[in-house]
Amino acid sequence: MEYLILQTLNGIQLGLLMFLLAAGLTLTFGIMDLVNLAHGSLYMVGAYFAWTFIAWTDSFVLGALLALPAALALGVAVEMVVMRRLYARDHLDQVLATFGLILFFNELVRVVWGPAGKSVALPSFVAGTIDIMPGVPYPAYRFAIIVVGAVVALLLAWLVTRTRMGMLIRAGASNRRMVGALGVDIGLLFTLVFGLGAVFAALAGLMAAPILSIKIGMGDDILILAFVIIVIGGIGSVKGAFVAAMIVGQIDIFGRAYVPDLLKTFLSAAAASSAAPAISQVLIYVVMAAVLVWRPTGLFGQRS
Amino acid sequence: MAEALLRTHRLVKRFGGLIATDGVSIDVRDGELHALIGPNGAGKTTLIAQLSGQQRPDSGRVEFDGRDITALDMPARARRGLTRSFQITSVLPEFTALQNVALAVQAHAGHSFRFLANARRDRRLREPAFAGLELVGLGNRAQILASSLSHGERRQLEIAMALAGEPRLLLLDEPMAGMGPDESARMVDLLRSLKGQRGMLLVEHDMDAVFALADRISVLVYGRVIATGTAAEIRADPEVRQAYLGDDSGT
Amino acid sequence: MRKILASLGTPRGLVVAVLLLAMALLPVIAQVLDQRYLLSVSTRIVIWSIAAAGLNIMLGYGGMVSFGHAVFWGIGGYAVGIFAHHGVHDGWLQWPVGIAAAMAWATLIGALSLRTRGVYFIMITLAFAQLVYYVAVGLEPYGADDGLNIAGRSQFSGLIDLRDRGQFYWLCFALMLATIWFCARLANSRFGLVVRGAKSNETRMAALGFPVFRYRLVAFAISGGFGGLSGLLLANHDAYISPAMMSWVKSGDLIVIVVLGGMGTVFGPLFGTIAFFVLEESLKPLMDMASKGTGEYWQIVFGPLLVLVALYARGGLDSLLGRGRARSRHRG
Amino acid sequence: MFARFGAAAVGLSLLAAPVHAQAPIKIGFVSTFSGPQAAIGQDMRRSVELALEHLGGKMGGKPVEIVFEDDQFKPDVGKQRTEKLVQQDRVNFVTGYIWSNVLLASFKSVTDEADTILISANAGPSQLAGELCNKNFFSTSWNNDQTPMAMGAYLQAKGVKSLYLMAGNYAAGKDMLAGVKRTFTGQIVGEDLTKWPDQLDFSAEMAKIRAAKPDGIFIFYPGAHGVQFVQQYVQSGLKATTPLYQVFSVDAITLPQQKDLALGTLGAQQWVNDLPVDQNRRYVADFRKKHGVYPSYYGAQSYDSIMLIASAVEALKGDLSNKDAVRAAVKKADFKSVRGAFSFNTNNFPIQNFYIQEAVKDSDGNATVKTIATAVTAAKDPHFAKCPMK
Repeated sequence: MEYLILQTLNGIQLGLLMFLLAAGLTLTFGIMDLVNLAHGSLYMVGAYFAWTFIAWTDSFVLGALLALPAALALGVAVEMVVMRRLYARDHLDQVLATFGLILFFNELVRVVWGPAGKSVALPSFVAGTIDIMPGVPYPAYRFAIIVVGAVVALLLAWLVTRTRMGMLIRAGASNRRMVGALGVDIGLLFTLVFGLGAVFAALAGLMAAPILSIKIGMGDDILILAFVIIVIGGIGSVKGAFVAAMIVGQIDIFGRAYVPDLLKTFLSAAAASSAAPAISQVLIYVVMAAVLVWRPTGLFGQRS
Repeated sequence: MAEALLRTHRLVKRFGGLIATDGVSIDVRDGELHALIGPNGAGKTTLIAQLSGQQRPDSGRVEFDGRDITALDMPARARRGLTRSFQITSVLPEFTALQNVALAVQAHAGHSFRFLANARRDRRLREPAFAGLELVGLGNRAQILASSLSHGERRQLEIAMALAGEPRLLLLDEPMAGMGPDESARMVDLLRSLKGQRGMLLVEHDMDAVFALADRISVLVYGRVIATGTAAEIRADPEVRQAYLGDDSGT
Repeated sequence: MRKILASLGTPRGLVVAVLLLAMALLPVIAQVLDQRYLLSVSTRIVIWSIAAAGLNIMLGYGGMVSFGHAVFWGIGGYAVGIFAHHGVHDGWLQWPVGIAAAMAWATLIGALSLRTRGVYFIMITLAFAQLVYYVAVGLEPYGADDGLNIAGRSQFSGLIDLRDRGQFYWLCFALMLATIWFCARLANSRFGLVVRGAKSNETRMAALGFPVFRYRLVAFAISGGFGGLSGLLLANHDAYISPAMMSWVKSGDLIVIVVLGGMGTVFGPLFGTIAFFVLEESLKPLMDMASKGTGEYWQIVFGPLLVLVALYARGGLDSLLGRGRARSRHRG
Repeated sequence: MFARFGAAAVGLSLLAAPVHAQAPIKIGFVSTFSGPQAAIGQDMRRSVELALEHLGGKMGGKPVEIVFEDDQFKPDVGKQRTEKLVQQDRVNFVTGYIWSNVLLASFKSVTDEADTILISANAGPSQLAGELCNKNFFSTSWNNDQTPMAMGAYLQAKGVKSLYLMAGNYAAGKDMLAGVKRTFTGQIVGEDLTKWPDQLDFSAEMAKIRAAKPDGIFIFYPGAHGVQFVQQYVQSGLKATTPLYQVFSVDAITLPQQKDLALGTLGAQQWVNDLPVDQNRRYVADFRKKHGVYPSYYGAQSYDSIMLIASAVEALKGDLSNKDAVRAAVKKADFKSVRGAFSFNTNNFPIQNFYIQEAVKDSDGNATVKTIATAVTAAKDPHFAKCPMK
């Protein structure tokens, strides 16, 4: 029972971590309809920014607060130099250009920060563990992730569905000219939204940094995962991304926690131990394929 | 005239709370030009979509040539001889006018799982395609890319594509939308010349054209057919005058 | 014949003729210059361009962005590797099975993924490729991620000796020519026109009576088949297979090549592959010449180059040789 | 078509001295110099350059030219770069190779097609120690099984009763777990092969370990994955109850990131930076002086590979025309390895000691490892009997 609760909590925590990774992408990809493979690069650079500022200020919180505006500036710059030329293009052009950006940013980071990875220490107030039940400790930092993930989810939902800006973004994505005719500077709006996406990417990067590690190409690892989550949820739906992240989080955790034992009930131990990891590795792709076969535009995507 | 070629039984289509098609039963006879009119938002395009197989009705039945085709998709209906044109011009912009029609001929000629022979030089495709272009008056524009044709020409091209499949019934969704007076006049002539050879269901806002061409007219308001009859009957129908035409718009 | 001669008058015809002639003579040239590496790289170029030509059917003609095409390399490669691992080196068996397996897998995932459009299609093809990739990573009997060394190259009843680098190159070259020829024919066949028409306007094609799904599915299978062929050649070239040959970055490379060369063009895939390899081979030394030690950062130049291609060179290299047929692209 | 451009890197001496009429000794070095694993490649290259400095830029009186090639952590790229080295640059020796899959993809181009000697400075897949062993293939590192075997033997001797095993789900990961199970005969209470190479989260496994209550955890997570694992292991609070034993997961590459979190962790290795060997003292001291950080075993093995080549070239007075003589000279291993005693087994893998090391802080507060015990002496890998070479 205690084990079950622990693994469920792990699933929630992992789901929220994945939502964090995908949050920026729901804005740029989900709403602006821009296939930005370089989202992972923004996540990586955000984490390096955080490392630099944390080392500089000697404070996790201060460093994080400085990294976010830096990421905003970077996002705005990338948007102005490259992305704004891609909105009207087809997805293939977007894939190609942003694939190029990945290569560029990976090398840039190596030039600026060197090839060795970086790590950030946890601030002391979340470094320990909290007993969720007597004798069952749980990492305090994972609770921090749960909180930040939930806050970001609420913030995004509010931003997209409740604010004028959100309305304009959604309208602008489907009909730029109409929104432009309303007297809104659509170019500026998109620049800001992309910058905001970069901020979310960097936030994910710096939140993940103490668990994962800051390294070149760290964005490539999470990129596909983030896309998978958004696609399962349905492009353009914050709710979809959230639900998808939670489902994927639980499936991933339970795949790892129970599948090996489950297999042992009808396979030999040796066969089970080699089959189990294979199954848990491909599980999320199977889920995604199944969802898309069942609903070709994702769980909450708009039907054409 | 002959038997009903196309017949619907109480078609219903809802979008959320909105009923776009509300128990529509109409029929089109072989050789007849049946016009469907109605104010904007009456559900004409939704009805065409259900007739052509682009959308499925929530309930009701579509019969073509005596058979239930409700479950068939668009390509399958097209192969049975039920072809449509689109309200918003829909041609293949990267292909020449001739290739556009040739593809339509090809669609009618059976399966296209032929991988090596050059279809562009295939006389079995080119000759009927060229004849089709001549028919709609585009004979001298055959080698022009569809994207370079004028709006009116593209609408003509659409008709040529629809005809190339030798359909038994043609669904025409506002073929004159966006046309100038000259182009419209030419289209009316074209449609008149086609009358009698096949059934046609014409959705159109241009009342001059409708009353000039239609054998029968159905009036669709809020997803319901409120009247069906000849031009004279429709003109005289008080419900139509009230609900749709108003008092001053008999034209 | 007359047509071929006439085409020599155009810039494209001339470039292609000179290029193909040079490629046909390459083993001799490499011998004379004593440059075995040139032959090795050229073999790789020829093999890759077969896969690129296959992907071009999807991408260029069909407008379907398959982001998992490297998986067919893997399937073709593993067909050779697994047979060889069990002591079966007969190419008459290995090759048809490899190609058939690639086509079968393409048909299977095509049947599922062609229900989706646009970005969903990109992602679902990627997901299926990742699936196969991870299965191969866990495939312990066949080396898992360490891959598999192939003891002997495919044998064809003694007709041709693939261990001979020159013979192997010529075989690959002949297969590449056959692939390009087939793709060129395909593009203008009834089938090809349906696939291209569906790229241009899917709804219209359906309204004309084409069951677009079936044609796309067959296009996917053909495209995958060429991927499989390329993969089994690659396995023979390297005498080694591993899951890395189907990582998503390799799928990305293939897309880059097709776009770089010119989508929907006959020789674009070949141009793209050559350009890709020349860049990879020369960017590093060129940068080192400009400023010593910068060469290892060559991707900092290569990346923005791709961005520029996407932004400003949408016709690819092929369009540098003058316009073929007019080509425009649609969003989505 | 592909003009031969200047080599990527040239021995330091060439910069100073006028170009000799003599043909230089050319060595190709394949490693990963870009992407997430470039830190390892950097460590190896620094060690190679240091070795060359220590040699005065010469071997057997001839200048030395080293061509570095980047495998990008991809087997096919590694093979292509390797082919360039032997076919275009025509190097006399090829060395480097971090990854088993890159090595397995590449070695035949060197050993068979070019009849040239390849010395692996890290990767040691079992196939190459056993059935695929080759007269032209040598290793200055180890076979995959050996390091975990040493660790297992130590834990067995120490009286550890039960272990929970974890590694990435790939060939080397499985080799490592198989290795530890060869010598550790206590209870294995759990075993997880996790998604490779992009497992992000270990929380499910941490919960499983907590439920299984083992005496210790044995892991194999090289590079960034080691950083990731150790961070999550410490955060989960398991460090207080369950000690961590590792191979290749806490080292000079990862310690600058793991820092205090890894302190006290035990691992096995055939070389440690504090081994009391003259050659080693010089290597480590000069490396630290030059770069300010400790070298890793990747670097030490690379340093050894250059020294091994130098010893053979010296013995032959720079005349490499007789390949049999070159092989024989290399096989003698007549050089001073930084790990002390070193000789080649019949399969050309080293016979060497393995040590137990602990992660500690040095006097300046830098995290490093120090030797605490010798696990096995003069160890041979378990595959050499399968090698046809006798």
